[in-house]
Amino acid sequence: MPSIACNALILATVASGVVVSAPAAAQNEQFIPILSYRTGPYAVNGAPYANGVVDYYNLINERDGGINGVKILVEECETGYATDKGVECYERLKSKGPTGAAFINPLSTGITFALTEKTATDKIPIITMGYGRADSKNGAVFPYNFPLLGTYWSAADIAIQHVAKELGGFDKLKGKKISLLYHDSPYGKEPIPMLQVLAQKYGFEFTPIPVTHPGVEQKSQWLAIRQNRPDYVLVWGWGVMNSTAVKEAAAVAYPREKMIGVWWSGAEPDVTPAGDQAIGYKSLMLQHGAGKFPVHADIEKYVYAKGKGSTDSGKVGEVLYNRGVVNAMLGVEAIRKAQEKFGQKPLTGEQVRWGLENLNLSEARIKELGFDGMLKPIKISCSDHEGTRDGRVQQWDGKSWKIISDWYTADEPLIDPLVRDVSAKYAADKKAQPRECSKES
Amino acid sequence: MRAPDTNEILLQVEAVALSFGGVRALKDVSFNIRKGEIRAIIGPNGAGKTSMLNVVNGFYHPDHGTITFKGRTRDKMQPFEAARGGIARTFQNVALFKGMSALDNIMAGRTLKVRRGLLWQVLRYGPALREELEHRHRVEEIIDFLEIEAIRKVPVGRLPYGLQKRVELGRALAMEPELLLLDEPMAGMNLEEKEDMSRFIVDVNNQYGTTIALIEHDMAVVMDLSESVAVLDHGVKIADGTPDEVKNSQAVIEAYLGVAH
Amino acid sequence: MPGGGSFDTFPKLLLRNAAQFGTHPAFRHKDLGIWQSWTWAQVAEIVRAYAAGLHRLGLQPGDTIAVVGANRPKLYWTMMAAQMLRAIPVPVYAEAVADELAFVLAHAEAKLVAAQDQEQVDKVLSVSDRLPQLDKVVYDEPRGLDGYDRSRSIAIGNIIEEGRAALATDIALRKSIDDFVQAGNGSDVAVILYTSGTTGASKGVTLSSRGCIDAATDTTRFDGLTHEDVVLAYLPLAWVGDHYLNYVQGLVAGFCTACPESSDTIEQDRHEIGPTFYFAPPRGFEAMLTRLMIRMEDASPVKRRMFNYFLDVARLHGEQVLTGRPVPLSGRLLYALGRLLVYEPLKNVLGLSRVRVAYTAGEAIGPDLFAFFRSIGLNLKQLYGQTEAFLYVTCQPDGAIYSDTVGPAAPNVDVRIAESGEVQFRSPGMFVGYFKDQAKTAEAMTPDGYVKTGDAGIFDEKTGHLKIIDRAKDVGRLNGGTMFAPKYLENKLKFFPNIKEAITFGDSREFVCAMLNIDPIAVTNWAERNNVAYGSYQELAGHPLVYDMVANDVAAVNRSLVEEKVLAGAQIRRFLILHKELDADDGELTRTQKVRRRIIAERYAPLLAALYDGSYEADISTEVTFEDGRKGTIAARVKIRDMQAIGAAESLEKAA
Amino acid sequence: MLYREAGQFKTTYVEDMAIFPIRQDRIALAVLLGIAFIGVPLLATFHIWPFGSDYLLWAILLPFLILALAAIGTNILVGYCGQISLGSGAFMAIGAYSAYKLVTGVHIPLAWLGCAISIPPLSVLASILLGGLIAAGVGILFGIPSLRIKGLYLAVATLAAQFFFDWAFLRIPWFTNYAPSGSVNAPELNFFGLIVQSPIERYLLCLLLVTLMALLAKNLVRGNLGRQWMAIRDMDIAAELIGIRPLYAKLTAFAVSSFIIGVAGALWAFVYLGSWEPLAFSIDRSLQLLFMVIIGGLGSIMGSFVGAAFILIVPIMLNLIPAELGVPLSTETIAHFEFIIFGSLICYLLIKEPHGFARLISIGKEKLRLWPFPY
Amino acid sequence: MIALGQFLEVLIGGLMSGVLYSLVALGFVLIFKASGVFNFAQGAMVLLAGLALVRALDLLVANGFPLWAAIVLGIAFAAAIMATTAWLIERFVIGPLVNQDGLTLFMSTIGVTFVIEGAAEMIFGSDVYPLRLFPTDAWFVLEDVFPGGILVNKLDVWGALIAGILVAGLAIFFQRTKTGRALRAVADDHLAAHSVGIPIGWIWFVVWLAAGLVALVAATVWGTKLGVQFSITFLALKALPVLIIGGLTSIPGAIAGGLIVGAGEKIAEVYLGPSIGGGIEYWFAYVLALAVLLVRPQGLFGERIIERV
Repeated sequence: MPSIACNALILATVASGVVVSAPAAAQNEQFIPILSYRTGPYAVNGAPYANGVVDYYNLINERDGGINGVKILVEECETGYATDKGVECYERLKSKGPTGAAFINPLSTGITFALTEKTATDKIPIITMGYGRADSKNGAVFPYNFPLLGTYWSAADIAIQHVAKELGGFDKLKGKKISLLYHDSPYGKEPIPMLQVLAQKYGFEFTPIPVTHPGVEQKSQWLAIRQNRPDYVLVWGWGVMNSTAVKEAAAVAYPREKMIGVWWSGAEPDVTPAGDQAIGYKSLMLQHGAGKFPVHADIEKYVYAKGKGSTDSGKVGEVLYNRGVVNAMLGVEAIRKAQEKFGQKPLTGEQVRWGLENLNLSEARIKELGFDGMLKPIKISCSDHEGTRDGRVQQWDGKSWKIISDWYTADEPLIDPLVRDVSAKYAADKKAQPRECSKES
Repeated sequence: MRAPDTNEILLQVEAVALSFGGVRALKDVSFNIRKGEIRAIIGPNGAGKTSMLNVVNGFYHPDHGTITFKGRTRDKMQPFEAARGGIARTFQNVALFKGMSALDNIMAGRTLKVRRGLLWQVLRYGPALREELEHRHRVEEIIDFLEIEAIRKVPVGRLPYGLQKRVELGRALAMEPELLLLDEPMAGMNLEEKEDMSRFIVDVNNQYGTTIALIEHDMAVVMDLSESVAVLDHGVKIADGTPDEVKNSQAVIEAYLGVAH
Repeated sequence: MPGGGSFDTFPKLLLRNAAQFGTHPAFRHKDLGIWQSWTWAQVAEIVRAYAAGLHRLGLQPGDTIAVVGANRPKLYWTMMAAQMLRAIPVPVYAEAVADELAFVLAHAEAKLVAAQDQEQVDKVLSVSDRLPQLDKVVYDEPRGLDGYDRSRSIAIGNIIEEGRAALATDIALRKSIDDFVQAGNGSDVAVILYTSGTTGASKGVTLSSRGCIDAATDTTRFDGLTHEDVVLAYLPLAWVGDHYLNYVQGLVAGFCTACPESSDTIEQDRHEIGPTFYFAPPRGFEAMLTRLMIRMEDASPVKRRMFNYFLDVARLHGEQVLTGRPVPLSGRLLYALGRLLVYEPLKNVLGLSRVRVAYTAGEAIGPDLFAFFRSIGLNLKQLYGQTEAFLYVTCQPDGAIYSDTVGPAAPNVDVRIAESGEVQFRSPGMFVGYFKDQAKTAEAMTPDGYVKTGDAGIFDEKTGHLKIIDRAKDVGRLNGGTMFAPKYLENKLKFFPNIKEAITFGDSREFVCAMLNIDPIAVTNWAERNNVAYGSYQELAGHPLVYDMVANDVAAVNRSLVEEKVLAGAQIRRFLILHKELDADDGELTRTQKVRRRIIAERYAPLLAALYDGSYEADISTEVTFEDGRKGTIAARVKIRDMQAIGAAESLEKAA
Repeated sequence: MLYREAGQFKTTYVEDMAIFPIRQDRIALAVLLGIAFIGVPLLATFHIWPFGSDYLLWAILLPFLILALAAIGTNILVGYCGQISLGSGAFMAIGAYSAYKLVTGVHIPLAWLGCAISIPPLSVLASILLGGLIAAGVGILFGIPSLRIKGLYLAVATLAAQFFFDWAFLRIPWFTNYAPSGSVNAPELNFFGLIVQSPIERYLLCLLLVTLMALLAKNLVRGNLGRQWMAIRDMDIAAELIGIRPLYAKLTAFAVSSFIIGVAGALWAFVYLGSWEPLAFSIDRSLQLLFMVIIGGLGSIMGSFVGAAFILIVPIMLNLIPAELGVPLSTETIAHFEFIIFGSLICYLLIKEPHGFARLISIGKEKLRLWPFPY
Repeated sequence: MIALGQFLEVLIGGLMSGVLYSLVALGFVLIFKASGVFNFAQGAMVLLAGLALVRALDLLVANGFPLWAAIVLGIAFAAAIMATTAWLIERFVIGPLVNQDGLTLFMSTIGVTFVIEGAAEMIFGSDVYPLRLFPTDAWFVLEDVFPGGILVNKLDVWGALIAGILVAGLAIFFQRTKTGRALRAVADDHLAAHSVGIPIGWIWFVVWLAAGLVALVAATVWGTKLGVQFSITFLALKALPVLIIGGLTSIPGAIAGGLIVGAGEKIAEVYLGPSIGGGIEYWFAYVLALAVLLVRPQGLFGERIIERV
C-alpha cells in the first residue's frame, strides 16, 4: 500500500479514536478489486450483482477466515458504467494489496474491451463471466481474458436452440422471422455475427433492431415489430432497456412468450416494473437462476446475521445477486487452485491466472461449495477460457422466475471457427504472437 | 481647419428611404459628402440620423434609393463590404469589444490590412510575425496620437466612458478609412473631454485627410468643427449648407423649437 | 570606471563612449509602447548627422540654441549636437508660460529653439515677435505641425536625415564637423542654465566644459557609477539636477538615460526600467510615502498588521543592516523575512528595486521620511548644491549618513562658512559667470574666488558635516534678538504629513507666527476615516478638528526647538491655516515648488496683520488663476489660533 | 510578492507581445515544463513516490493532458469565439474514428463507377493529424448554422452533430472496419519506428503534442484571428463594421477548434483507451469539456488546463477521500455524495467566480504583483 | 390499406409520444421565459418528483392507507419536495447568479442536475420503482377499416389529456392571476419589473415551483411508462429539440414542437431507419431542430430577435 494511504489511514484512525485493525495484518491478504456501478442508468442491475460479489467474499472471510487463511481484501470502485472511469478504477486498484489485484471483473463490455490489452501487460486476469468479448474464449490469443460460463455467441446459439425446440425442431426454423432487439453498444452487437451464421445455417430471417442507450424510448422499434410480426424477439438489453422492452411489447400486444432475453435481460428489475405485463416473458439463464441454495444459508448465517450484509436480506437469492455470488466463487476457487501450486499466501495476478486456467470444478466440489443445482461442472483450459457453455431458459410468472427448459449446450464446432477468425484478426492487429496451447501443460 | 481639397464627391446618398415595420425612419433623403470635409448631420432626437449612418455603412438596407461611394453605386451592401471600401464608424453607445484590452481593440481594427492567413498566424513566425509587428507599430502611432498610452493594456470594460470613446475612435482610425462616420462622438463627455475629442477629430481630418461625417447634438461643437451641415427632422432633410446658413434656416429653427417645447 | 580624464568636451566624450561602449545602450525612450533604444555608437552617429544638419541651418560656434520640452532623447541630442558645433544649448523649463519663455529666449539670444511638440512650438511662435534673433524652431514630434511654415519650423527627424545625407556626400562638411570637435576645448561654454530663482527674474548660469566634466568625473567616481547603470530622466530638462545627473554624468560614466513615455506614466516607466541611480527631491519621496501609506490603508487587516510589524523591524534594524553594522541574529532574521515579505516587494512596486544610489536634495528632508526609505534598504543620501556649483557642494558618503546634515564637501570641493554664517565654496564645476551679467557675477563671488551660496549653515560638531539652516538673507532676528531661521522652522513643520506648506514670519517682530497649508491627500484621508464632513478644501482647512490636529504638530515643533539653544526663543506663538493651496500659477510658488515668501506676505497682508494684532479671525480675498487660465477671486474668513510657548523646563519634563 | 518585475522592460514588440512577458512567469513555466518533461518521467522510471505505481501517470496525467487539449479546442470555439457548443464529444469521435480508418487503410468501393478509392494505411502520426483535419472539415460544415443561429439555440443545434455522430459510428460498420462488436482497437503506436508502449512513453507523447498544440493555439488567439474571434464574441455587429467577416471568423474558429478536439479524440482513443466505442465520446464528454472551459475560464488557454484538472481530479478526490479517511460509507453513498458535492462545487464556483479559475489566478497574480499593496 | 393503417399508427404513436416530450419541455419553457435560464435540471426534477411520489405512495400503501388517500397525500408530499427544491435553487443558485450571462446560468443548472440526481437517489433509493397511475395497455381502433386496427396506447391518451389540461392551466395562470401577470412582466424586463416593485426572488421561486409541479405531472406519466428510475433524467435530452423547434419562450410552441418531433422521429425511424441502420430517432429530432432553426433562428413560436446598434 502506498505510504500516503497508510498515513492518512492512521491519521484518520487516531483522529476519530476508532480502533481499526492494524495495517500490519495486511501482509496476509489477497486483494480483489470490484468495479461496480451503483449509480446512473444501470445501477438497477449493477447494484445487486455487486452485492452478491461482496457478500461472498465476506462469507469466505467470516466463515473460513479467508482462502486457506489468506484474507480477502476488497475495495469497490464506482465506474458508473463509463469506460474511462473504469480504466481509472482499474489503474487505481490494480497494484493495491501486498500482491496487487488477483483479477479484475469489470461487469461492462466496454470496459472489458478497454482493459483487455492493459491487463495482459499488467498480467492481471480479467474475468468476464457471461459477457465480454466472445473471441476471448481463445486463451491462446487472450491469455488473461476469461469469459467464464458462456459468451454471447454461446448465448445466441442456446437461444436459437430453444426457439427450435419450442417450434418443434431445427427444420421448423426455416422461413421464420427472428428479430434481435439489442442495446446499441458492443455488448448488444456481440451476438449479431453468431446469429447471422445461425440464420444462414437454419434459414430463418434475422433482423437486428438497435435501441439507443439507455433505451427509455422504444416506441418506434415496437411499432416496427408490430408491423413486421417476427416469430421471436431476442432481447439483448441491459438496465432500463429490458423493462421498457417488456412494457412496449405489452403496449403493442406482442406476446411476451415470444420474447427471449439474454441472461442479462432476465433478472427481477427487468420484469417487476412491468408488473403483470411481464408475465410469460422468457430469458436465458447463465446456468443459474434466482433462488436460494446451501451457499445462501451460509451467507445469511455468517454475513447477514452479523450485520455485514450489503443489501436487504430479502434480495439475497435474486438472479443478479446469485450471479455475483457465482462470479465471486469462481474467482476464489481459482485462487485456491493457484495456491496449490504457489503456496498459501497472497498471490500475484499471474499466479491466479494459472489457477484460472487450471480450474476444474467437479460436481462434487460444486456441491461441497454449496452451489449444488446452480452450476454444472466447469473445466477451463488454455484453449477454452469459457469452461462450459450450458444454459437453460426461465420464464417470469408474475412473481418469480420459473425454469422451463432443460440444459442446452452451445454448439462448439459452430462457434469455434468464428472465434478463431476474430481472435486471429485481433492478434494480427496487435502484432501479438499467439501461444501454442498444445505445448503447455 | 483645412478646407476640402476639391469638390470631389466621396459619398452620394440618393433618395434613400427606410422603414421599420411601418415606421418610416428615412423619407427620400439625399445628401453628399465631399472628399476631405468634416460633415455634420444634426437633428432632433428620432430624426433618423443614426439610421442614416447605418444605411451608409451597410448595417441597414434601405427600402429604396442608392448609395454611391467612390463612384460605385449600389442599393445595399454588407457591413464588412463597407468596411473594406474604406468606411469606418463609431457608435453612439460605445461598441467596443469588452473582453479585450484597448490595444487589442485597436489591433482588431487592422483586420482588413492583415495579409497572412491562418497557417502563418499559427506559426507566428517570419512574415506573419513581421506583419503583426508592423500592425502593432501602426496601432502604437494611433495610441500616441490619441494620447492613450497609459491605458493601452487595460481591458476596455474598466475604462471611463470618455476614454472608451477615444479607444473606439482609435479602432476606427486603425482601419485607415477614407470616410469616418462618428455617431455622437462627444455624447456624455465633460467640457475638457469634448475639447480633446474635437481636437482629435480636427487632427484626424488634417493629418490623414480623412473625410468625416459626424452626428452631434452640441451645436457649438458642430459649428466649430464642420464645414457643412445637413439637418434631418422626422426622416426628412430640412436643411443643408454651411453652419451659418443652417443656423439661420427657418426650418431648422422651427424643428428645434418644436422639440424644445 | 570611466571618467572624464583627458576628454574635456562633451563631443569628445560622446565619441569616446561610442568607441568604448559602442554596443551599450545610451538612451532609451518609452515610445510607441516599447523602450526604443539607442547605443552609444548609434547616438554618436545621429548626433553627428544632427550637428551637420544644424550646421547647414546656420548654427555657428557661440550661438545659443534653446531646448524646450520634456525629457526626450532628441532634445538631449540637440544639446550634444549643439555642443559638437561649439554652440551653446540653453535648456528652458517646459512648463514656463509664454512670458517667462520669451524672457529667457530673448536674454539668451537663442538663434534656434528645439521644442518638443506642437504645444511648445506654438508657445515659442506666439512670442516670436519679441525674439529678433530667433531664426527657426525645430521640433521633435511632428504631429499637428504638418501645416506649419517650413521656413520657420522643421522636424528634428528631418534635420538629422538631411544632415546624414549631406554627410554622406559632402566631404567638406564631414571635415568641418570633425574640426569643430577637434577645436573644442575645456574652456568652451558648455551650457547655460537659467536658475528659476526664488526671487526676481532668472539668471543664466554659464558653465564650462572642463568644469562640468571634472565635477561629474569626481561624483561618478564617488558613487561608483559605470556604463552599466541606468537612470530615469524625468526631472525638468532645464534644471541643473537633470542636466548634471542625467546628461553630464551619463556622458561621463557612459550610462543609459531612459526617458519616460509621458508625464502620466512616470511611475509605470520607473517600474519598468528599474533605474540603478535615482534622484528625487524630498517632496518626491514624500509623495511616494504618502501614496504608499494610503494604499496600505485599504489592505486587509492581516496584511496591514504584517506591514506595520515589519516596518517596525526595519526602523529598528534597517539602517544598521544597510550600513553593515552589527545586528543581533534575531533582528537579522526578522529583517531578512521582512525583506522577503515587505521591503523588496515595496521597492519593486515603486520601481526602486535596482537602485544602488539614490539622492535627494533641494530642501531639507524629513528625518522620518529619510529614515523610512533607508530602513527598507534604499541607499538614499543627501547632497547639497546649486546651479552655480554645477550641483554638488557636499554629499553624503556611504556609511556616514545623518538626516540633519548634508554631508562633507564633495571631492575636490572646498567649503567654508563665512563670518556672516553664509556657506561658501570653490569647486571644479563652479560656474564661469552669469550670462551677460558681470555685476551679478561679481556679487555672487568673494574676492578670493569662492562662490557665495546665500545659505546659512554650520558644521556639525560631531561629524564635521555641513548643516544648512536657511537662506542667509532670510535668517533674521526677533525684536528680542533671538535668531529666527524661517526655513528651518518651516521644514520642521512640513515634516508632519498633515502640513504641506508652511511660511513663518518673525524677522523684526515680537514673536513667530506661521501660515500653513494642509496636505489635501493626507487630511482628506484622515477626514474620511474619522467621519469628518467637509464640502471643499476651504471648509476642510477651516475645520476646528483640523486646527486641533495641526496645533498638536505645531506644539511638537515648539518642543523640538527647545533643544536648539540658538533657536529656542523662536517658537511659534500663533498660526493659521490658509484657505487655499499655494499655487505656482498664482506666483505663490516657484516652478520648482518653493514658496515665495515675499509675495505671500503681500497677497495675504490682512492675515499677516491679524496674526500680529491679536485678533482671532481675519477676512481675506485673493485673486486666483484657474487651471484653464481664467482668473477669479476667492474670499474666506480665516481663523487664527494661539500656541503656548514651551519653556526649557517643561520640555525636559516631557522628555523625562 | 514573488513578482519582482522592476527593471523588466521591453525593447521590442516581440518581447512585449510574448506569451509570458514577465520573467517570473517564464521561470515558473520553465520549472513546470522541466518537471513535466524530465521530473515526471524520471520519478516514474524509478518508481519514486507518488509514481510508485502507474496510477498517477495512466489514470490521471494521461487523461488530464488529452482532455486539456480537447478543452483548449472547446475553449477556442466557446471561450474565444463565443459559439456555444455541446458537440465537442462528437468531434473527438470524428478525430478518433478518422484516424482509425486512416491508420488501417481506407477503401471505398464505388460500385457504380467500377472503381474504388483506396488509401493505403498511413502512419500513426499522420493519421492522428489527418483525423484532426477531417474533424476540422466536419466542424466547418456544422459551423455554418452558427451564421444564423445564436446563443443557446446554437448550443442545442450542436447537439445534432453530437447525436448524429454517436449514431453514425455506432451504426455504420464501415467506420469500425466491420468489427462485430462495434468496438475498435487502436493500432500499435509506431512513431517513425519508435514504439510507444509504456505509460511513460504514452505520457511523453501526449505531453509533447499537447504542449506544442497549446503553443500554436496560443499563437492563434493572440494574433489577428484570435482578435477576430473575440470581436465576434464581444460584439458581432461592431466586428462586422470594422471589416471582420463573420463567416470567415466563425468558420475558422469551428475549424481550428474541431481540429484540436479531433486530435485530442484520436489521442484519447489511441493512447489512452486503446479500445473504444462511441460511448467514449458521448454527450457526457461534451458536457465535461464545456464544464472544463467554463470552470477553467472562458477565453484562456491556461484556464483550459486548470479546468481539465479540476473536472477530472475533483471526482476522483471525492471518491478517494472517504476511503483514505476510513469513513465507513458504502460505495453507493459515496457515489451519491460525489454527485452532490461535485454539483455544489460547480454552482459555488460559478457564483464565486463566473469567469473561472483563469480569472481567479489572474487576480491572485495581480495581487502578488502588487504585494503588499491591495491595488 | 395496410400501409396506410401502419402509417397512421406510426403517426398517431409519434404524435402521442411527442406530447409526452412536451410535458418535460413545458418545464423548460416556464423557467426560460421568466428568468432566461436554460434549465438543464428539468430531467432531474422529473426524477426527483417521481421518486418522491412513488416512494411516498409505497410507504402509505404499505401502512394501510386507501389508494386514493395515498395518491393525494403522495402528490402533496412530492409537491412539497418540489417546493423545497425550488426554494433552495432560487436561494442558493439562481439568486446569487442574477445578471450572469446565459451560459453561466446554464452550466449552474447542470451543477444543480448533479446535486438533485445524487440527493434524490440517496434519499429515495436507486432501484426501479413501478408506478401505476394510468392504464398502460392499448386500444385497437378502426379494426374494421384496417386489419389489426390502429394501436393507440391508453397511457399516451392520458398523457395528451394531461398536457392539454396543463397548458390550459398555465394559460389561465399567466393571463388571469396576479402572480402570473407579474411573471410575464419579469420575463419582459427584469429591471423594469423590479423597479415597479415586483419581488424578483419570489417570482423566480414561483417559476421554479411551477416548473417543479410540471415535472411532477410529467413524472406521473413517465413513471407509469418507464417505472421511476434514474434513466428518466435522459428525458431532458429528448425535450431539447422539442424546445428548440417550438421556441424557448412559447408554451404552445412546446406542445407543437413535441408533436412535430414525435411524429417526425417515429416516422423517420420506422420508414427511414431500416434502410440506413435504425436507431436514427435520437439524432433525427436534433437535425430537424437544426433545420427549423436555419429557417427561423428563434424557433417556430419564439420571439423574434431584433438587433440594434
